[in-house]
Amino acid sequence: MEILKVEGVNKSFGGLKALNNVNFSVEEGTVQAIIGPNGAGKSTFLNCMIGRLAPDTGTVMFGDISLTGLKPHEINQVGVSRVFQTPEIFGDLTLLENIMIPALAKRDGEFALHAFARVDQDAEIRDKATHMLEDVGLAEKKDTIAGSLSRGDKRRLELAMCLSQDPKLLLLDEPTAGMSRADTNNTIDLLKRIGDRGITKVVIEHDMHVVFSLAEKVTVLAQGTIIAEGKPEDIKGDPRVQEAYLGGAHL
Amino acid sequence: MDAILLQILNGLDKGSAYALIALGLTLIFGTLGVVNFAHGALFMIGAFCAVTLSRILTLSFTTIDPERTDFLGNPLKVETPYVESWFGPEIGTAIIDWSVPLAILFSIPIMAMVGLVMERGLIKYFYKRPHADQILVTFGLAIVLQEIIKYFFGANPIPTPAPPAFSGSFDFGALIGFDPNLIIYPYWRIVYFLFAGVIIGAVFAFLQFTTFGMVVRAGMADRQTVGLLGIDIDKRFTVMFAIAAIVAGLAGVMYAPINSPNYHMGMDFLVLSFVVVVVGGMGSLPGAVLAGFLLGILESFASMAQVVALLPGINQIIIYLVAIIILLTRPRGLMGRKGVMEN
Amino acid sequence: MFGLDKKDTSLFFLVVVLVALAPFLLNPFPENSELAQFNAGYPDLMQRFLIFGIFAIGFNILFGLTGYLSFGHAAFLGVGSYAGVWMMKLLTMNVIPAIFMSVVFAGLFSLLVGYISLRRSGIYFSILTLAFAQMSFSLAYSVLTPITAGETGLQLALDDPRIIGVSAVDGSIPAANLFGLPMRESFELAMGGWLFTFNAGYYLCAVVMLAAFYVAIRIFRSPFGMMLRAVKSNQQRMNFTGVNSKPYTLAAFVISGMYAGLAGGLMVAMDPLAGAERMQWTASGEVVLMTILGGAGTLIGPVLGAGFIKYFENIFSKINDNVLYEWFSALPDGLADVLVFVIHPFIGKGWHLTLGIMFMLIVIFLPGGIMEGIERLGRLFSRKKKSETPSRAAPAPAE
Amino acid sequence: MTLIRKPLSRRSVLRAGAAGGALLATPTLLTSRAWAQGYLNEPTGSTVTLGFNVPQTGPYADEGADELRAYELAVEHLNGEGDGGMLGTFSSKALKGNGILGKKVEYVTGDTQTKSDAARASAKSMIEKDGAIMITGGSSSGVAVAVQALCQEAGVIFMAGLTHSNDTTGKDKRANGFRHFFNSYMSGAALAPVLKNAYGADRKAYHLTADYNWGYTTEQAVRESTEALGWDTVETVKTPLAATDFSAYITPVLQSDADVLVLNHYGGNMVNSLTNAVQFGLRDKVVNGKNFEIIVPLYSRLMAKGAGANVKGIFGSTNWHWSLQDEGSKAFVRSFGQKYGFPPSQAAHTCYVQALLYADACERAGTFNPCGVVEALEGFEFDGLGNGPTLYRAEDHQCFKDVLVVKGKENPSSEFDLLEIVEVTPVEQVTYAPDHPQFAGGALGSCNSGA
Repeated sequence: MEILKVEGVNKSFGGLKALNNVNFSVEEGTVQAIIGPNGAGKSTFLNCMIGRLAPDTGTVMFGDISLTGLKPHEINQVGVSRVFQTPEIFGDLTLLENIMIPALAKRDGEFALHAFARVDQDAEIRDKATHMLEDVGLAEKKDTIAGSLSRGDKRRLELAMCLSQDPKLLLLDEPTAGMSRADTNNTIDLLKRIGDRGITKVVIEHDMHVVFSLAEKVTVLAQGTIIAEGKPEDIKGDPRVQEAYLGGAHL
Repeated sequence: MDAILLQILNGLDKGSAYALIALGLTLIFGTLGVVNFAHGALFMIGAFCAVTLSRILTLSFTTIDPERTDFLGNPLKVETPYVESWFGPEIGTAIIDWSVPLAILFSIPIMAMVGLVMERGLIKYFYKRPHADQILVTFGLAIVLQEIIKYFFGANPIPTPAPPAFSGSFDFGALIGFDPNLIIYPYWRIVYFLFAGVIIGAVFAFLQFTTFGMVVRAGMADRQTVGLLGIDIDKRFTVMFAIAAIVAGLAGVMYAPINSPNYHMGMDFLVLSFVVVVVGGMGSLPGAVLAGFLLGILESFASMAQVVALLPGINQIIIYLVAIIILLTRPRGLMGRKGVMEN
Repeated sequence: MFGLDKKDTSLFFLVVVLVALAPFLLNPFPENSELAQFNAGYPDLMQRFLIFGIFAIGFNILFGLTGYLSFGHAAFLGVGSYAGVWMMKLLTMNVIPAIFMSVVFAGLFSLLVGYISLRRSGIYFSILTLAFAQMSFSLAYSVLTPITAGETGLQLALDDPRIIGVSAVDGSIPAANLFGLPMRESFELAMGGWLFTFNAGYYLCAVVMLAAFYVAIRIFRSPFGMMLRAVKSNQQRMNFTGVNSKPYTLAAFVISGMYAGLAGGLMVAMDPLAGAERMQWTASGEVVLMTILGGAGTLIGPVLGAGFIKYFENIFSKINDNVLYEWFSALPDGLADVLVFVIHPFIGKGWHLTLGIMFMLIVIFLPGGIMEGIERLGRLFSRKKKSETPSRAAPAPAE
Repeated sequence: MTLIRKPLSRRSVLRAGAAGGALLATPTLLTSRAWAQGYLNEPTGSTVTLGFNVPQTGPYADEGADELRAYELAVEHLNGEGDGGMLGTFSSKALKGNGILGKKVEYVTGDTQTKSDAARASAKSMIEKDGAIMITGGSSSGVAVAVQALCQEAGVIFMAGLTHSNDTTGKDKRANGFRHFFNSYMSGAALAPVLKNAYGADRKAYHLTADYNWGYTTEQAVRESTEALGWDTVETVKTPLAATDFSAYITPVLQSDADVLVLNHYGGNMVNSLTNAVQFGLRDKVVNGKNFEIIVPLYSRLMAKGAGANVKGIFGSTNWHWSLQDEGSKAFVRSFGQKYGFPPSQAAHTCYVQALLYADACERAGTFNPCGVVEALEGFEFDGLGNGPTLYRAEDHQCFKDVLVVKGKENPSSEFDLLEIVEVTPVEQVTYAPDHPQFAGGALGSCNSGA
């Protein structure tokens, strides 16, 4: 079953056509990657999917819900979570709190005036958050202020935040950007492990090592148009892709 | 028609003061990232430069006039300014009369010093601190500066007239092609407006055409990158702070003949100039100037009896009302950039 | 206890004890000693400590938790005051309806202002709130004079209707009371050279303030409070986490507006007059200063900040040269003159100068406000606990 | 240990020194019932404390400083120090220079900040903390009305300082409050005939009015009394309190057919509006064949000083001026001038007089009890305090006396010699009925002694 279906999306900035009639779909339970050279429109595409940008034309359907026109928090509430290129976490809060917030948002919805409950006595949320931290290997740092983490840990924290919401679809924007090789491999392992939970994932990536380690299907975007789509090994040999990358080192 | 034109003139005049203060305020914010609540105090110190110079020029020696008596019946003490005895009464009086224009020269080094001391001694330690801390410390400084002035000059306004040649008014309308006697306007206010234009022009030219200005502008746009280029941006920013202080000071000096300076005049202007800066868009120099004149003119129009009759109290709130409308329709003010001070 | 954890319970009890014993604690000097000048244990000032404490606690719920810096909160205090006085004019001198309506009106007004102002953030939000407050002040001072009595302030009159009370008692306006207990009523306790005053109004303020403080602790420790801190930390992440931050900030805004209204209502319950200056930007600025000075985001800091500023305003402004000469009467004349000359600029009419200097010193040396000073002192005295708490960023989110 | 219920006067007992020890030595439990005749802050020691509540910060700080000087002088004279000032010329001879009722006068000072809240806080601290039996001072009507109401509620006497709005002894009058200063109505009544003589009966007046209570009553008073003599009021415009630049209000005056501008402004507002009006050449203007004139209904010396040369030739009214040549004024100017080196302002004068009048009333009543003092002051007629024969009217606690019409001096001989007296308007001309429409509403109520 297709969990995400994008049809005929166009987006222009002034005279510049960033997305040109993009059609795209994701099967439930799969890991799909979007690759493309710099400026291909990957981030614009992602932003159109999650409501940060409104496409000029076209539809984005999540199951039978149209995502176009929804606000970011509404899109999240229907089950789409997102990991950013630079980790977006709550830098002033502890790791535990960082996870409790998305967990609360999942349970209580977009707004709940629980001004008299004790957050530290909410066993359900606390346990969930603790488990999640254990899953990503940050349990012993649960009372640390998140802003002081290393970049790799921040990324893992952000991933844990998204996972605590049990999303139906997880969008990852260059999850290993700027990471060392060791951290990258850790992250790949982590993402693979999440695969066991059956969460559908869309990964935007630059690093082909990551793409080929994770993805079951790869979509290649160049100059706002999808130029190729298929299994990783097929894409590897596709001359159009190689041309688009102009001798990209990873291929 | 002439009524409208007069109010435009009034607005330009009021706007000149707003624009000059807002210009310095936004310059400091744009370059140093500091919210300076002491900027109004700089304006006030400028005005008191004029007062101080006229006090210096009227330093007097005392002689006893046995013919006349004072209010207690004692022989009257007559004070004669030294300049009058040195240069003769006529030239001496003329020098005293021209104390405000002379104070322009007098104030530049003083304001530069005040600015440098402020930036090096206090503000620079607050670059990395939250805006709330900056507000608190500069507000404290503003109180201290204002109380020091009050200690020496008292709370009462001090008349500081313009030179006789520029006091009184003239037929400005006739000068620009209107019927005679329609638009009578005070000399000094025209002077103030022109002066503000020159200062604003000079600041823009400086930023536009000098390499120094280019670096500062680049720094305003992206401080980190400029820092990475190996340019010592801090030193330049210190100079910019001094320049902002001079601009505020000159605005104050020239304002002294329009309204007698008092120690709290800075606070009176502070809130308004913040509104001006924000309406113009934080960190935008042209925005600050534009908003200054715009709000000045709107304020003048709202003061007209016909307008007040229609909307009672509008003259009290016009600036704030306009600020609300502009901020709701243009999220970052008239010419603001994205991402400046939104968190 | 009371649904608070151990640490909060002890903090709350500490505050209860301090507030209950304030008439003793604030009057440490015997009446006939020269230092009696520094005593603050008289009803009006003690009431003011608590009332502005409530104001600052409420302001801190908005500013300390969400980071939204409102420059117009005095307007809500003013609206609350006007509502309170009108209740006393129209209904009864019992303070309960007055306080209740103060909170209601301030809440409604803050809902309106908050709904509009929260469309923007950062300094644009600050200026919007400032603009609303200044408009309220200007109009209250001038064209709204029929409702607000403008310059002279809204006060009670002998011919007010007071439909469920009485207009006048023996040719006087009846006193504000709580079911018959006048707010002015005081007991005084003389012990040796000391004199302690226990005022009914003060203890009403105390009860209300403790309740307000308790609610604030609960909010700080609630999921709602955590969400507010998250808004301050990263609003973007908040939205992509499925949280609609606008109702959260609006709720915080209205709650803090209601706290301001509560403070305004108590103010008129203690002293039935509402002046327009209460709404001026300087009054809004004052609560900002109280909060930052005490320690934004801390539970008790804003109360300390409020006490600090009110103490200066009421105690330092009353010291005059005469008092100075009395202090130094034991010293030789020449030396006394010199001392008076040196101190003179800082006291009496110079109290603003002292306050300004204190602002600067505190913010320069104690970036976390008075609370940081207390923390440092605490750390100095108990080194053993050092390892326990990793130091948090300057404006620490809680405690 | 002593437990006492209000009304109290513990402070003065403890202040007196030994008493504290005595109380400690004899632990008795006392309640207020023991004080059957008691009233709030009854002085039981050898001293009595007065509260001087004046603006020490804000725009009126200099005026407040002058008031404070006058109070200090009054305390000296009451305690028998110095040259006695107006004690010697005062028609009542009850005061003997030995304090009040034999108790030495002490005082506390506070800062009103010219804000009603701050003024009340300061007054309350004087009453509650320092045991002040009387509060006096202030430099604006907002503060006077607010503090007067507070003193009524608390049960002490309030002797108003500089307050000129009709409301202080009109709709906001209180039994415990007294005003020596004149008011808007009196300014209008005194000015109108002088203006008619100087400028003629056929004039068109344009009013600029400060947009708050005092401005309203002054505009009304001047308008009604000038219109009664034939003037037209062409326009009245309200200006915001916060205004600093009045150009936008002055230019429409230039374009109207008015030939007189009335500036119902005080303090900084007046300094700026007058300065602006002169800048715009209003004084040089000729309208309807007449010279354009400017009028400032309420003058003060500090304002005249702030406006500098702009005040020359401009009419206004004041409560008192140091150049008056009666014995009382001369005595006051002499002792003030010798102590401080310059002549007193009208604010200083009214405050000094109020302090003396209060002390005298206590002496005559034989008690500090506010109700006794109120009785002694109501309907009290006196002379020798600088304004000629004066009546403290019982109906509204307003003093009725001559009013001075003054004019900015053309050739001042010193920085204090800025105004010259044009006419002393006799008291009959400025007297009005207690129920005059400009003073309608409100009631004195009955005196409150805080018991």
